[in-house]
Amino acid sequence: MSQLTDKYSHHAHILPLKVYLGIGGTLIFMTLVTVAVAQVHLGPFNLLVALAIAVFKAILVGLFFMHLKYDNKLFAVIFVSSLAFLGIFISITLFDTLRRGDIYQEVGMPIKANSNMYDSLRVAPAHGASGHEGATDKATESVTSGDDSSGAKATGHEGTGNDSGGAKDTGHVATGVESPKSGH
Amino acid sequence: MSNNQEHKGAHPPEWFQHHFTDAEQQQESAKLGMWVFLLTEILFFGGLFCAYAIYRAWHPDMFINAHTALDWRMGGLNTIVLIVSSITMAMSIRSFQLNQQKQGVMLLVVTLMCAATFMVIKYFEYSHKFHVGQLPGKFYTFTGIEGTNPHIFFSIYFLMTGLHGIHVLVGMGVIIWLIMRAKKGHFGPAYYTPVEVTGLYWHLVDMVWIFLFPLFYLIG
Amino acid sequence: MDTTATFWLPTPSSTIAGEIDLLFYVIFYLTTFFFLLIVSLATYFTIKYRKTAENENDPMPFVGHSRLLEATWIIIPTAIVMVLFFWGFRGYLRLSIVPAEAMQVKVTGQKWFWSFDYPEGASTVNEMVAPVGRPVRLLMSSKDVIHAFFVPAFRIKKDVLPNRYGVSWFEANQIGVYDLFCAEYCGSKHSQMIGKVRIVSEQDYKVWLESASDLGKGLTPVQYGEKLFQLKACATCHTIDGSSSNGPTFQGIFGHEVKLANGSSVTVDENYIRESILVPSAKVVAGFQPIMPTFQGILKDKEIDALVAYIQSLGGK
Amino acid sequence: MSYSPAVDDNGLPSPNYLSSEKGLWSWLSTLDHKRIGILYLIGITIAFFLGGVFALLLRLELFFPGQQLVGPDTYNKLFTLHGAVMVFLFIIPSIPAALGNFVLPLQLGAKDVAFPRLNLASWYIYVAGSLFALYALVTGGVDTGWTFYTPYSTSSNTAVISITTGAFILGFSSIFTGMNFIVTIHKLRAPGMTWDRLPLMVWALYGTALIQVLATPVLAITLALLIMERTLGVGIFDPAMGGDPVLFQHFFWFYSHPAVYIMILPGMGIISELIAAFSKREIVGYKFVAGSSLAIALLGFLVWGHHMFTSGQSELASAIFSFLTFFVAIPSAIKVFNWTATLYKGRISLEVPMLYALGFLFLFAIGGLTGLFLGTLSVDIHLHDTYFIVAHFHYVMMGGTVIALIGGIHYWWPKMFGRMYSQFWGVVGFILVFVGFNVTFFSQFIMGSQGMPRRYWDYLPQFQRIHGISTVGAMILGTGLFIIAIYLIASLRRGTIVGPNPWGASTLEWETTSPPHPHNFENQPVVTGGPYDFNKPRV
Repeated sequence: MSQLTDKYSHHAHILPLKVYLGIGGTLIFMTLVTVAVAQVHLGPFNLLVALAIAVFKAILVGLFFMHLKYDNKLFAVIFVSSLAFLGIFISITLFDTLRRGDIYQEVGMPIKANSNMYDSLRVAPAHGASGHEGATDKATESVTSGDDSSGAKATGHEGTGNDSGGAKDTGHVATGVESPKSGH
Repeated sequence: MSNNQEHKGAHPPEWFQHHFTDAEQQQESAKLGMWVFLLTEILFFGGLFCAYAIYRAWHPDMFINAHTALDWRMGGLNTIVLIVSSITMAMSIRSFQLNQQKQGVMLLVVTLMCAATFMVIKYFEYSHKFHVGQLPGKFYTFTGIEGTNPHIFFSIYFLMTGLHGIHVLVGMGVIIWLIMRAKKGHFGPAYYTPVEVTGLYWHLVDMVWIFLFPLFYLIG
Repeated sequence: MDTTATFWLPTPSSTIAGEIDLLFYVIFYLTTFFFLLIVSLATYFTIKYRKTAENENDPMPFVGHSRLLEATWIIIPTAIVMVLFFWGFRGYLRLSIVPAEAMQVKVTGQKWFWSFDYPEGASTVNEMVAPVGRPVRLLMSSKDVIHAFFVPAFRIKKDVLPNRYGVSWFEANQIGVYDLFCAEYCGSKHSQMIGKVRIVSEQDYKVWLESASDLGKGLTPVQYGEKLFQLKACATCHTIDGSSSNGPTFQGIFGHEVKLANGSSVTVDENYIRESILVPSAKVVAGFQPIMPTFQGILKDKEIDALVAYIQSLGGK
Repeated sequence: MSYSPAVDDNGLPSPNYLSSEKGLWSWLSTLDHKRIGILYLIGITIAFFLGGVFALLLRLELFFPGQQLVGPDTYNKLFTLHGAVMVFLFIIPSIPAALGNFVLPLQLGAKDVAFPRLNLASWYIYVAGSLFALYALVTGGVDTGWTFYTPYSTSSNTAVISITTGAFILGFSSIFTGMNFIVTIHKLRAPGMTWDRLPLMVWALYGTALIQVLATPVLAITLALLIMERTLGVGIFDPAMGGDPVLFQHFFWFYSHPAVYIMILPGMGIISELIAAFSKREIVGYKFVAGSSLAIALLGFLVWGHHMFTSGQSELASAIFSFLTFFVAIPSAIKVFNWTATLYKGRISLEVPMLYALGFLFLFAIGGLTGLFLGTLSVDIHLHDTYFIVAHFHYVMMGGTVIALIGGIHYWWPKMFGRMYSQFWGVVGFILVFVGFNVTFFSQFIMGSQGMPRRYWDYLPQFQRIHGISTVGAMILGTGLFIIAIYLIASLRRGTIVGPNPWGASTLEWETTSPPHPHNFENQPVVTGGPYDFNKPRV
């Protein structure tokens, strides 16, 4: 056993306690910093700063707590490549989701912004304040298009063929099967 | 290396598996295996991070409004609790490397306590949200948040923190198992691989939370 | 129809089909060439270098590597596929960008039929009518699951998504009737979700549009209802001869009481029929699945009245 | 090397892994990678049989328009289960987990995989996942298609949750196999087995394992989200809840496109082994062929959106995906050209496995080249979701992977069991499979480009003749596969006993006895040469 011990002490990088405590202290300090920064309004930079601090903290955890700095470099390659593939996944998907309206605007967004359950749920006082009496009120639908007239279509007895600019209409192309209650 | 052991011959230690040529190969294999597993974990969480990125990009205002329902003090406290548990986990491995078994077990127990604290705080956060109807998906009944489809924010919040919470619970189970083995004196400078790979897992769980905290609690 | 159809592709009948077919055949001959090259080389080598009794124990000859050869079979395919990419991308942009002067038809897919709404007020089910030589912009959405609008003769296809619009277009250059398929799997009657695109002359189109904008003209309510029963695809799921399909038969049900899935029962009267058309899941007849789509926004009041009259005419009390 | 001449009662070398322990429990509790490989082989054979029966029922139903055997709902469930069983239960575990498990440590000169217990666990997880899928089957089936597209899958009232749970569990089996292989290849190579001496099968399995660990977790989270969508209505994929169905397709294909390479890469590995062994030549451009396996594995992650050209994704995304897709053609072309060049000045013996290798070259060439039609944006719009696609991926998956699998089974069969099958029936089986396959699926290219959409229970009369031809082909194919199963099973008892290296092949697994010693090699082999060095002794 003693020979094995020799072999291990040769390979195991035992860090001094100071390193662990120092890194731990830094991590806690950076947590406080990120909370403090979040209280200041920086617009889109809030997200960047918060992410930069998180990345910094993650690097510290990886390098020292997970020993990436001392261990086989292969482990670091594995770790970084997992992030690279995650990056590919998220970024290429965003190339789709953010660019759907490139050619035609009406393709870029859902026809009915809010899901059906908000038809019966009282939502945010700002939109159509009063009159949320029954399921027939569709005021919440008009959040994106701003077309209030669609609310009147809820009863469904009007013709549908006479609006050529279909993108404006929010009332009748909604997912009908899932909202059987509307209109009655 | 292997010659070394062959000279010693006779009885390999109990933890040694016959298909490896030497103990170092066994330890390195276990660590590599754990790293590959962590890679799968990152991509597993990655799907949810992707969903987060897309819905935040689609509904930035709703995310800002909805995040006010979360209490950054609780999230921040949990961040610190988890960081402390990571420190003690790393220190525990060091103790086993230095043949200080008692101290190693103590530090594992502290890690476990921190994890439990984390879950208790999570419990209070969750139960408050359950109470006011800030539930995921179609169970969402809260009415105080403006914007498009706020229930999706809570869906993603519960999915991500829930999945993270499950990982904390699994980690707690493994740490309990480690404590039991360590008490029997299974770990020492020659063999502490299970503690080391559990440590890797635990740090990853910490790392995920390091990102979840600003992404949910500190949207500005 | 088969006069200009080839072994591989149906008759090209839209302005864009020619370009796509050309590219199809370029790829076809290219791939055929490479396929024959590989297969004939492999066959030749296999025969020429077969193991025989004589050469069995000869030492293997050393065959060097040819960097030039290896570079060739990396560079040539790369060059070819880049040409294909740009060519295909150009065609794709043509398929995506609608000419400015296009007329618009609104296409709605739902289980399991297509409906078409014209700006002039005409509205059809499972049959689209369009003039030859005029680009038609299709603004498409679905009421339930994903469908796909596929007209092979025009070489167009686009998924029809719920709660989202999709845009496609074609300009037919031949008068005729073309198959319209749903190409995205959508359930039970996916394979019956087949419509027709009828391409007519500009003159015929005008005449059709006028008559189609007022379908009930000169018909009794019962006749009108019968027409609607076919046009609006009620016949997909309901019969009038007493046999059972996806939905209850209409023969002799008017005025009768029917048992509902929830145990209660209801009399089939005008109100019940109207409600069943607009809110099909409200009172489902026992023994049937609640799969009927709502016709809210598709049928006008007058049309519902006509359907009620038609159902009444099929017998009952 | 010399071997102990000891033989057991059957005349097979002793000790060997088959007879060293006896009884069912010794199999169910085994940690031996070879036995686990056999267990997997049994599992995938059952799955292949089940999926094959579904396929034949589908083809019979399509013999004529209108209803022949089953109604539309049953038909939809049959094609869903055909796809799900074939993909998740059969083809993904087939070559890596069954053959790979068996040969990988042998080819590396290792005693076992790095984590034998994890290996056994992965088989049990496979069985558990299969039971969930079976449960879905007996509780009424699933009708969503194996792709589970939302919102159909969120609104269908069939057993979607059981089958997705099954696929979720099966994913972990696949991940564990991949983890095991990566660690084994990195850490357990025999002395002298450097990276440039790895057999190409090992390179292919390495590429496969990378995809398994990188992509499968995304499938797991996708299926978990789908289950959440059905139970909680979380609103990420379901448009009725404010979600986006196209996003589901991104999630799904981020796994399922690379998964296509999980299926084909190990097949390519087998073909490299077969062509080298039966041409008695080193594979031309070893480094290119090995590197192209990794290139395919990595490029496979960048092209998932070519399944979505008509889906309503942004035009920009379509362009990017189409552009990247074409680059997959290049490593594939490199492999095919290098294999062909290997035949040049070889000494080719047309044994049964080599017939499959040449068959693969023929079929994969068609499968790969027709991919060019589908990568080309404007042409794909017409061909998407038609039988052209069905034919294309069957040429790659069945004509590629399954043909390679059958070839690999014929190649390693004497190594696995120490006995040889009937050569005559082997040739008959190959001819029936090859002819039947081409009749079945080449006709589908034609009806696809003519506009026949896929997943149709009924069709317009103009497609009747060609559907009929396809169905006849399927019957021939089924007969061929049946014959193969019969003579292989018969050979287990009656086959002639062969020595360690019946083919005169050059890789390490042929250096040990057939069937191999329980610990693979009696003495630790030391490698001194490349994998396909037929002129030099290497151990």
